[in-house]
Amino acid sequence: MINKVITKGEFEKFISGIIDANETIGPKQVDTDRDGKPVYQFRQVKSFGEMDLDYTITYSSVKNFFLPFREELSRFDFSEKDWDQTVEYRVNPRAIIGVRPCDINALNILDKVLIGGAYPSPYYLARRRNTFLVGMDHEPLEDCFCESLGQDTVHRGFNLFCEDIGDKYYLTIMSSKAFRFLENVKVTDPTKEDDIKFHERRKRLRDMFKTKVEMTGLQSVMDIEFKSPVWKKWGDKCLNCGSCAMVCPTCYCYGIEENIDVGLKSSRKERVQYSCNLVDFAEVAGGHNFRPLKEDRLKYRYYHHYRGFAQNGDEPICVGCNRCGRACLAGINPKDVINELQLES
Amino acid sequence: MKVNMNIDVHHLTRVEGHGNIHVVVKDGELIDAKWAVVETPRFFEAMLRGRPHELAPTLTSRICGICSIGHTLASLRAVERAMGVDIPDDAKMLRLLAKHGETLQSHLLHVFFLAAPDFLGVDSVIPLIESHPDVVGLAVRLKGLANDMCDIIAGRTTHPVSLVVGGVNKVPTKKELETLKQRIQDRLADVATTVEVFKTLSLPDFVRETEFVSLKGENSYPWIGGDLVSTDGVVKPEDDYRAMTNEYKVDWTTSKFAKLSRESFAAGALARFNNNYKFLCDAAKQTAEVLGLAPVNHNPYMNNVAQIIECQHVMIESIEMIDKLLANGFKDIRSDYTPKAGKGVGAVEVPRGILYHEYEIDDHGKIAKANCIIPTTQNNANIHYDLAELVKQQVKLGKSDKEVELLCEMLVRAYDPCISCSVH
Amino acid sequence: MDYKVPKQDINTDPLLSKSPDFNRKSAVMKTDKVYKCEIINIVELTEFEKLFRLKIADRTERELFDFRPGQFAMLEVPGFGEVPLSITSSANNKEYIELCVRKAGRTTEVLHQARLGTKLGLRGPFGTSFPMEEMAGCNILLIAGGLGLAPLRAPIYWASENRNQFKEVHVLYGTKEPAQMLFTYQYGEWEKVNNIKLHTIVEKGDSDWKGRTGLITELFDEVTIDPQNTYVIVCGPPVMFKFVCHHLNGEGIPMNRMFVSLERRMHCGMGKCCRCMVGSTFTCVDGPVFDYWSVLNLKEAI
Amino acid sequence: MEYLGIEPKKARIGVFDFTCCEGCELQLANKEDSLVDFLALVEVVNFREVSSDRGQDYDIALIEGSISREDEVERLKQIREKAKILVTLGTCACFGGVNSIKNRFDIDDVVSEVYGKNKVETLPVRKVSDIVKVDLAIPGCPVSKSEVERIVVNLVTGAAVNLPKYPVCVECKQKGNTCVVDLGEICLGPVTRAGCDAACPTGKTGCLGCRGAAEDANFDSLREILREKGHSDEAIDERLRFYNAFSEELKNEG
Ligand SMILES: Cc1cc2nc3c(=O)[nH]c(=O)nc-3n(C[C@H](O)[C@H](O)[C@H](O)COP(=O)(O)OP(=O)(O)OC[C@H]3O[C@@H](n4cnc5c(N)ncnc54)[C@H](O)[C@@H]3O)c2cc1C
Ligand code: SF4
Ligand code: SF4
Ligand code: SF4
Repeated sequence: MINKVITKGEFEKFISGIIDANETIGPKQVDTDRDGKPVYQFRQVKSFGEMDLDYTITYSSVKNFFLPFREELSRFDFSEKDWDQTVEYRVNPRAIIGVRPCDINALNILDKVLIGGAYPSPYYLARRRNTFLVGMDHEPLEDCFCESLGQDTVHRGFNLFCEDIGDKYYLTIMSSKAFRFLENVKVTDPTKEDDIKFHERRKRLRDMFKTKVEMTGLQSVMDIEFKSPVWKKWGDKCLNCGSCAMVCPTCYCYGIEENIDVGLKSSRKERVQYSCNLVDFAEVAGGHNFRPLKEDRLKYRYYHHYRGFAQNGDEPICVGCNRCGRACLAGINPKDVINELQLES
Repeated sequence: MKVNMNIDVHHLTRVEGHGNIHVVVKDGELIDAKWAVVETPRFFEAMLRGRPHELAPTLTSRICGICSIGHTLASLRAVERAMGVDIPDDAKMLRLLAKHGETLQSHLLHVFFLAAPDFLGVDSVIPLIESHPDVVGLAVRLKGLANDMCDIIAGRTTHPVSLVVGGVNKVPTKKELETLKQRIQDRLADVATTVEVFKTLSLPDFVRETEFVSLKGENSYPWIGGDLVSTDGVVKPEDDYRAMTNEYKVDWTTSKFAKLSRESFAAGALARFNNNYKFLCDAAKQTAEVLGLAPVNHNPYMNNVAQIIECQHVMIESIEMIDKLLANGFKDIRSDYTPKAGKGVGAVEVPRGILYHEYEIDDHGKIAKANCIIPTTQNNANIHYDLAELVKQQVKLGKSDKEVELLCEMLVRAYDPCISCSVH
Repeated sequence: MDYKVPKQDINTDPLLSKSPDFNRKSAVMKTDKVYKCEIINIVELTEFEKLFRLKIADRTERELFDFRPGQFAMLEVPGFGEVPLSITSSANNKEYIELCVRKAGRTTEVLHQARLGTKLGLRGPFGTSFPMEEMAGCNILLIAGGLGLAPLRAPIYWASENRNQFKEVHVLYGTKEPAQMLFTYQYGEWEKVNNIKLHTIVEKGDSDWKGRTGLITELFDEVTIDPQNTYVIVCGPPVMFKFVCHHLNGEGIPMNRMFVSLERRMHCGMGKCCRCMVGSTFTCVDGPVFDYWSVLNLKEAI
Repeated sequence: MEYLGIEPKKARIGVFDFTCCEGCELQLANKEDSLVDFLALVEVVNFREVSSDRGQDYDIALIEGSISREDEVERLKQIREKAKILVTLGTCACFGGVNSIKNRFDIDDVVSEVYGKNKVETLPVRKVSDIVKVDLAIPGCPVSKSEVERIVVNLVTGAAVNLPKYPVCVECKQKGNTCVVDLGEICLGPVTRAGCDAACPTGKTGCLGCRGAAEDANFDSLREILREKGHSDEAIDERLRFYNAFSEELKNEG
């Protein structure tokens, strides 16, 4: 890890250079909401100006550039009495600019799940390794609670991280590639003053958090409160629409679909993003559903998120971005559900 | 030799909806020639009563699967005129673009998939896939473009989703528009090939003088709203559409008939061409010349040719509009309004002729009364009288009943009737 | 532009320390690449179940496919889907593997139409297995309901092939009707050649049925259990093993000597898709074989 | 498919339209890039809209439209007798569709509103399954060509056909849309079966539920949410009843 400082003007030139040479994805205003406030999404950008690096939060997370909603895992080409399988997981290199700490932490969690374990996913790995990630800090929103989960700062899983210290960015360079990219760019070593500004900025951001979620002992609380009436209360409201999982940066559960092409000469096996909230997630042949009730399914998502599953070392996988809470029409959000559970116990 | 004929085409194929042709010739004399629509009526006007005005376009688009964008636009115009809603210019242009997409897609469907098999002597387009792969390929490409055009602008080709009261809901991206423009430009070559193909075909030579009714162009070839005009010199404002159509009921068909200065009149591509030739772009005028069409033409089979000319015209006009839209960068696409009571008419040139919607809206913004007049309804009488004249002429020429039957079918198809529409 | 940033090349950045080598042969099934195999025999066991014998085409791959009783494989029917199936042949057999398939849905229905010589894809083996070595010197009680006999066939082979390592071996097997009994043609061999005691029962007999009728738990009166010296494997519908395990627990068999094989929906077999989660446990990598104590600890397991 | 010993049999298809706009059958000629392959899969033996050829021996009958006249009932029954598989194509055939709005009025009044004193024969609108057994339902107003393609491929190759059980929101989120409920509209996406690729919300218009109810859909919760956002029950019901696609579910609603 090496720290440098770059002026904002110089930074723009640097990023423009990246955009020129690579497919680049950045935060972009795509719409306005009912109150006239901008709605942001990560989209491909062709120039620095198209991005809005001061964005509040993107509606969906950056996850889908690593785990696309629909992704071909392999294809079969049929010949007369036989078939051939092709598995392709190479992707073109690209850059993603302006990713917030919580979102990078979410990628780090996905790394554990999808690259760790006995069966690493080459599809995810290829995308992850070929993405040049430029992170950036920001002022938390009213309902962000990443701080409660310790996910408001990030220490790894990116190439370059920028912290705003006025007219300059305080850079954390995390990879040799980032270092090499910066070779012809005017960057300086941080001065004493820069360091002070850096610490002030961090402190200021930390003090801004308004939403607190009580995480103490949550794992055992979740186990004990498996039959709590809290689940029924929220389950009755839940639409089981999967919106939360689709926008969440860490929800990765999926399904496999196999379809024959219209010409009947080939077929595709695809991974499709799913959600444990959806009605048939745990349904088996013959129609038996292991989670028949809305509350079962809702509970399951919370269980996965806050109790954690073996694959990621039983840690919570939520990063506290509250995208799910914002997307949920029924007003179900982690803060209320968890704080209520904590009260129960 | 005295000719006897008994032609009974029950459910004419390759048209939208259910219609029958019935011809009786006895001893060389025409006894009976009928065009009867037997589609099941659906009572849209009745269903509209009590519906919130914002759902009227969604509901009426289901009158017809082919010209659903046309119905949506006529309905929107009626609602907007009833409540005095002005829509932004960019929205107008986007709506017209969607309209052009539909015109293109409908005309192509008719020319290639429904009418062409007749000219090439086959039952349907399916055998053409093998016998005329290049023609089918071209048709499929052009139709793909038309569909995508509707999808991009209106959200969906059949039953659009982003055309709403006050304007449009969604703007295409710059990139989408740029690609679309490029694709239209590329496909113009296919239109040229189509013209080449049509040059070699000979359309039946049949003339029955009639009156042609369409919207009246002011500065450009007319599509949405404005005065109404006929080749017999009648001009009326949009709101007087009833005086232009004079609907009446006949007892052998579920669809109504219409008339103006004569026993019948025609609407559609040929009518628009006859009334508004001067507003066509130069390239389209040239095509008209190449294909031997000049105003005022009274051969109903030439409707197919007029359709090809219109395809070319709308493609070129679309390119111009996309340029304008790109330059404007569309800021304003939807106006706010407060629902209020009122009455309004919307007249729109859909592929088969003028479509009228008229609504009365109550204080709660609900439809109190509705009336829709569909182009095919306006054309029914003309088809009916054409059939009689056609049979008379062909019997004189000594044609066999098989030949006459085919010519009759082709005649009806030439109007591209949209029958389920006509009994909405 | 003032600055030229080099175009990135593929896979050069050591951003992630761990980089598995997917080109190694042994890692093949860690991606979605399948072993190609051929159907070399089909036995119609019942109206709904068929036994497929599959031979992996490539020799090296065949040798690599090394499984233990209780493990499962993902069988790919190109174009239609992939299904988890317990391997039902002997773990000792390096020539071919056998899978017993019930016609249950989209993929399995198509699979039932397959003929000799059909090429399919195989991934695996996956999951945990029964601790056969640990059972040496003890009695084994294998209890199956319906299709549950399929996963038990591999341990039965194991017990037969190493018969002198074990004391008494009992198979308790129950189905709804006699026509649903699987592998009937092997019963004689099991009893006579391998000295395995087979006890069967059906819920509803027919005119030809001479055996017992009733629920599987009734078969317990036929065996005397030495709780300190017995291992149990149970496979069948959840309701069944709930009763069976409860009963045996009462008999004093330690929970960590009773094993069950769980069935859940599975899409990947690799602990990723989460379809097979029970509580916070993956059926595919932490299971499908669990001891009874673990099952009791899994929320919503039964 | 030969590798499996399955010989894909061309589907002998008859397309029959009843009371409807014929927009669904029009979709069959859509999706230009795969049209030629699609037509190779099927043998169209009866399809009045695009062909003059009228065969009678079809295996699969695609039924479009709802039933609103006595002669239609008879025709439908005859088709059922001939067809091995009867498929309802589109919302009208599956649920009655917009035509069902007619049933809210008095029939005589409806006729006189449109036809004055003339008599026109008509019955209350019914869905196909009210009259004959339906083997497979493909909802949508209009149907989605990709879904039709997938289903036809499945029919031809003998694989089971499944429609998504989850609601439209899943696809809507995947499209990256801004939720139109958040924008102040009524959207039935949360209770409607997915499969349309969220066509309406992607066009920034609320879903009207043309594909019918998603499995175990939470109508009560959606109603509560919409009420809280200031929509009247009347406006919500107007939409829930638009296609008649929730008639069963609404019956059970408390
Ligand atoms: C560890 C394990 C071992 C199994 N062993 C056998 C066996 O030896 N013999 C046998 O006949 N069956 C076995 N099954 C069940 C078998 O996998 C299902 O019957 C089969 O997946 C049904 O697939 P389908 O495509 O025909 O049905 P569909 O319902 O159309 O399947 C759709 C999808 O659901 C999944 N699925 C459906 N039902 C089940 C189920 N009950 N369990 C898990 N996934 C399901 C499939 O993976 C498939 O992708 C086993 C299941 C598991 C988990
Ligand atoms: S707050 Fe919600 S969306 Fe964000 S990581 Fe946690 S569960 Fe996912
Ligand atoms: S717009 Fe409709 S379908 Fe989309 S997320 Fe919102 S409620 Fe769901
Ligand atoms: S969004 Fe709703 S109304 Fe629109 S097509 Fe889909 S299901 Fe039908």
